[in-house]
Order: sequence, then structure tokens, then C-alpha cells
Amino acid sequence: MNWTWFHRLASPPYIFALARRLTPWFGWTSGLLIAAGLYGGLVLAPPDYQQGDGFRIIYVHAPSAWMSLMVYTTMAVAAAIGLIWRIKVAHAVAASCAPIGASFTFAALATGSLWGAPMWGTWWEWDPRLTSELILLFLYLGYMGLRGSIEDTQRADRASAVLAVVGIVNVPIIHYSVTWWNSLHQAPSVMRLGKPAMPVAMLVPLLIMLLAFTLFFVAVLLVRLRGEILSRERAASWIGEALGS
Amino acid sequence: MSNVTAVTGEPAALAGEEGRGPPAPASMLDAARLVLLRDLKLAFRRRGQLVQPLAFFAMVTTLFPLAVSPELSRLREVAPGVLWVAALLASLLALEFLFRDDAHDGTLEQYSLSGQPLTWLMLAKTVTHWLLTGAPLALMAPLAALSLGAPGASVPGIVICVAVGTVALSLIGSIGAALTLGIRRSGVLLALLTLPLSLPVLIFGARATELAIRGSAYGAPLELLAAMAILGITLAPLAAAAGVRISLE
Amino acid sequence: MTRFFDMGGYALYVWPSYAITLGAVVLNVIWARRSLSRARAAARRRLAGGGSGT
Amino acid sequence: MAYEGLGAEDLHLWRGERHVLDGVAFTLPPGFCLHVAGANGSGKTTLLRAVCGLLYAETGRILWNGRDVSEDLPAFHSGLMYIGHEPPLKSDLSALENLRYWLGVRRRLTHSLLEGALQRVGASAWSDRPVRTLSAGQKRRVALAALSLALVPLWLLDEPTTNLDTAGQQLVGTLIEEQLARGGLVLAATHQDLPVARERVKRLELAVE
Repeated sequence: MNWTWFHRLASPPYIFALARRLTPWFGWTSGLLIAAGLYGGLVLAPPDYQQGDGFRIIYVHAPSAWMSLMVYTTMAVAAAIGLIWRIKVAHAVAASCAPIGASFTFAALATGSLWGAPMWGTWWEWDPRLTSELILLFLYLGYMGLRGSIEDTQRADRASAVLAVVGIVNVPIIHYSVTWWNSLHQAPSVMRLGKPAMPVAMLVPLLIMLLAFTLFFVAVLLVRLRGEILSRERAASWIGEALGS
Repeated sequence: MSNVTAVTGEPAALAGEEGRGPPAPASMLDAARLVLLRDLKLAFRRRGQLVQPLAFFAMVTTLFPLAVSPELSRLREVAPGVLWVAALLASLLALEFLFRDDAHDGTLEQYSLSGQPLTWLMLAKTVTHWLLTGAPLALMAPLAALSLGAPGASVPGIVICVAVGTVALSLIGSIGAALTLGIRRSGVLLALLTLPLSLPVLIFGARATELAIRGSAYGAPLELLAAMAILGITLAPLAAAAGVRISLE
Repeated sequence: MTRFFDMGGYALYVWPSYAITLGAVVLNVIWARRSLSRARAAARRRLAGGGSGT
Repeated sequence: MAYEGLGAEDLHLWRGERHVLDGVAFTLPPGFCLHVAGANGSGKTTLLRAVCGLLYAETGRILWNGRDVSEDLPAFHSGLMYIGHEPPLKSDLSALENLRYWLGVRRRLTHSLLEGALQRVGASAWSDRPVRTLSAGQKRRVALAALSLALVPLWLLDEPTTNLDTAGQQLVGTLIEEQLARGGLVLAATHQDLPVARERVKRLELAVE
């Protein structure tokens, strides 16, 4: 089997240059899509027959919630790759993910609470999805806390990678247990995302926003990744060139 | 290949005591037994450390009647939650000692260089941790539950639930303890890493205990608890061993 | 226009949600750029200082 | 390239910004001792730990009897003993108990073997006292007993003669020479002289970066 593509992909100078070239594409596309999604969501989409204009929070809440999980998964997969094959770039990807994911997890919690306030009449409801989101925020904080407490980058990379992998194994279990617990204690929640009967004019802006946020994640990841790669390389000759331009 | 001679160093050349042949390697079971016995012996030489988590558990469960109300009917409602939060914190308290001394005096290095699977030795250490905290907690929990208004008939159920749940807690905790090795003042970080992962244990454990106190069938949540303990037994020692190796680097 | 900003009475909830999320977007851009420029500066210092290695 | 003994090729290792091992290489045939010398901070301990696999060298390989040790680390580990700066002893246990639990994880032991090893290093008189009451030199002697009990082909010793009196240092020399005579190998990192016959010793001088 030919592994050269794999090693090329894992080589820091190649990734660094690739990241620099790709960032504007992802960045500007996501910017345009966010603008389109906002217009569609705030203006074009009709008000919900039950929640009126309050449902428009979905266009920021759902993409944030999607980000929180997608970024964690990306982080855990990158961490596992770094751990198994000792690939520095993979660790750099994992390290770049955490702050992005944590910030959107926080946004998902805040918007979820703001959405719940008029619907439930209270600022916080122990709704299974919000609770899972809260635990996810703790997982992110733990990951960043562990990284921050270990000075040596290599050790920090590997220790936090183990934690990320353990975390991703636990996320479904946590989600399941929270849903199970919730079903014992209260009626099913008001917020239902997967309503099959969502009109197209409502659905399209949502899909656009999901795509836009995903591309945005890639763009920010690529910028952070370059920083992380730089801090992991020691006096390699290509760094001089990379910094020169 | 040509330079392999009788004189040069195949391990067999080190044929052992008074020419009785090479030493017999210890089996995995022997190794685990010794790790377990050593930790038990050390724990009983330091009884103060052994009692601390249990005293903590007793303290916390005593605080609740004082903070909530002495009415047994109200206490009975919160009893499962109190028991499990206290057990979780007590188990967490003992975790800091799980690997700390071994890391400090070089024992973990010797374990990882022993030629025995480190995962297996970590499992032995975690079992010891459970024997020293989880098992006593399981025996103490009914006392605390009785003082919180649980009926006497619920005692066996509570013992089983806490015993199974603390197995899972010890295993999850061993990962956190291994990952925070070598970090100064790691207590809060250890809690931050371990508590979110322990959440399912808390949920199922409290539910099973609640059902046991009410006198209903608690089989379903207990099975889920046991499933998590089994999943933990298969996966947690792997992660703990990886964490220990990383801390030695 | 005022109807748009009123959001059918949900203005108090809708607009803060959008503000928080777009705030997260903007902050992420700023943080990412800052972390990159910090790493650059550190790498430059390293090259200038201990550049004798390897 | 398949030779008997221990070899290291082009080991590079960084600690943070410090390039601690800068292309270290050596070969050591059976029956020889490698004296790793160098000033404080030259990476003696790092080299020993990298050889036994506690530290991961970013480039380079360790060869044991011609094979890369990363192919089968447990097998390599069961053939080596590493003793660091501090002997890995539990202060609440006696010397005898320490040896039983430490070495017992590796091999089967009998009480007479333990007694014999302790007697050999002059520890019989205090072998049942808690290690916490022993002096640094006495602890070293317990570690020496462990070495001779393990009966493995490769020893990695970090400063084996510190804290020992003259008789103790002689004992280290005798044990190493016996190990070499058995066809074993010894890697000893020390800035002092090794009390071992010259013709059996190869020297590796590490420089501070």
C-alpha cells in the first residue's frame, strides 16, 4: 500500500501552506452564506404558527448546537489520529478545535435559554438537550484546563488527546442518560427541532446557516492550525520562509 | 546471524541461581495479585488516609438534614441524590492518592517497564481503589440512608446499587487521576475532568436507589449501572495506562 | 421596519440570541488571528535567538 | 546489521525548546558496559530513559539484538532493569517487602532467593525495618539486591554509586562485572568513575547543548 500521500498530508510545511491558501475561500464563502442565511431566516421565512417570530432563534441556536458537537467530534478524531500515529499536525488540529467548540457551546446554551424563556416561562429548564449541552461545555472546559496545566506541549497534546477520546466515547452515553432521566421527571420538551412538516421557506435558511457555520469552523480552524503548527516546529528551515512572506 | 555464539548474550546465557536455569517469569495473575496486595498493605499502614473519604461521606450526609429539614418524609425524597453526590465526592477525594505516591517514588516507572501489560496492572490498582473506597462506601450508604428516612427493607438494594456504581466511578476516576499526574494542585482539575464523565453513573445510581427506597423494582437502572461498570472495566484501564505513560515522559 | 425589529413581541429574546451568536463568530475570528500572530512572533523570536540548533 | 547486544541510532529528543539528545548513537556488544558520562544537564538521564522506552525519541531507533525494540516493547522490557536516581522503594514497607512486590511483578521469587540477595548486599541486619528509617546508601543497596535478583541481560543504572560508601561502590563494581561475565550488558550514567575493569567499558561522552 502506498502511504506517501498520508505522510505528505501529515507534513507540517505542506499543511501550513495549504491552510494559508484555503483560508480565504472558506472564510468568504461562509461570510456570504451567513449573510444569506440571516436574510432568509430573519426576513424571508414566515413566522411559526405557534411560536410566532420567536422561532427565528432556531437559525442561530441550531447551528451553534451543531457546531458544539461537530467540533468535539473533529477534535476527538484528530486527537485519536495524533495519539495512534504520533502525528504532530493532528494534535495541532485538536488543540485548535477546543476554543472554537467551547465558544459555540456557550452560544448554544445562551440562545437555548433565551429561546426557552418565552416558551417555558423560565430562563433555565432541565431539558435534555440543554443539559447535554451544558455537560459538553464542561467537557470542553476540562480539556482546555488539562492542556493549560501541562507546560510541555508534547505531553499536553497526548494527555488531552486521551481525554478527548474518552470524552467522545462518553458523549452518547451522557446524552442517552440525560434523556432517560428527563423522561422520568417531566413531560417532553416544547422545543422540537426535527419537525418533519417544516415549510421549505423555513428549512432552507436553516440549512444555509448550518453549512455556513461549518465552513466558518474550517476557516477559523485553518488560521488557528497555522499558529499551532508554528509553535510545535523547532527551528525548521521552512519556518523562516513561512514567516518571511 | 553468523556472530551468534554461545558466549554472547542470549538471555539464556544469564542462567540463574546456581545454574538452575533462567528465572520463571511471573504470570499476569501473579503480577496483579502483588500490585493489589502491595496497595492494600500500604493502605493499612496508613489508616488515617484510608478513613478520610469515609468520614467525608458521613459528614456530607449529616449536613443535609441540618440544611434541608429534619422531617424524614422530606429527607426520604432527597436521600438518593444526597447519597450519590456524597459518594461521588468521597470517591473523588480518594482519587488524588490513587497514583500520586507511586508516581513520586518511581513505582509507576517500574510497572511500565516490568514487561507486564500496564493496562492490566492499572486495572489491579483500580480494583484496590474500589476495595478501599467503593466497598466501604457501599457498606456505609445504608446507614446514611436509614438516617435519611429510608426503610430497613431497602438496605440490600442500596448496598448493591452503591457497590456497582462505585466500580464505575473508580474506573472513570482512574482516567482522570492518571491524566492529572504531575500537575501541581490538581484537585480542582481532577474534579472538572471526572465529574462530567461520571454523570451517567450519578443518574442511574440515584434512580436505582430511589426505586430501592420506595420498595419498587430497581433492576432496570441497576442493569444500566452494571453495563457502564463493564464498559469501564474494558476501556478505562487502557486510557489510564496511556495517561500514566504520558505522565512518565 | 419597526415591525421587523419588534419580532412579534419576541425582540427581547430574538435579538440577544443573534447578538450572542454573531458575537461568538466575530470573537472567534479575532482570537484565531491573535493566536496566529502570537505564534508568529514567538517563532520569530526563536529563529532570531536560538537559531543555531540542527 | 543484525548484531548481538544493544544499539542506538541517531536519537533526537527535545524537551520544550531544548535539544537534549542531538543525534546520539552507540553500539554495545554483550559483556560490555557503556559508561555514559557528561556534566549535569548533558542528557544522561534522558538518554537512559529514552533507551528503555520511557521517553519517546522523535527520530532514531533503539535496537536490541538487531531488532527495533518498538516492535515488541514488553519483550524488551522484560529483559531490562532500570534504576533511576531514587531507588523505587515504598517508605512504609520493609526492604524485604519492597523487593517481594517490586520484583515479584516480573518473576517468581522464593523467600530464600530474597534473603540471599539481601545478604549479598549486606542488608540482612536491617531487611525488616521500614525503608523510611534507612539511609540513602542503604536504600541503594536494596536496589542493588533487586538488580541481582532480576537476572535480566540489560541493566540501565542512573548514578549507581551515589550515596554509597567505599565498600558499597566496590559492590557495585563487583555486581557489574559479574553481570558482564554472564554476557549481560550495562548502561551506567555517572559523572564519577566506574569501579569496573577498563577493558570491559566503552565510554559515551555527552555534551551540554
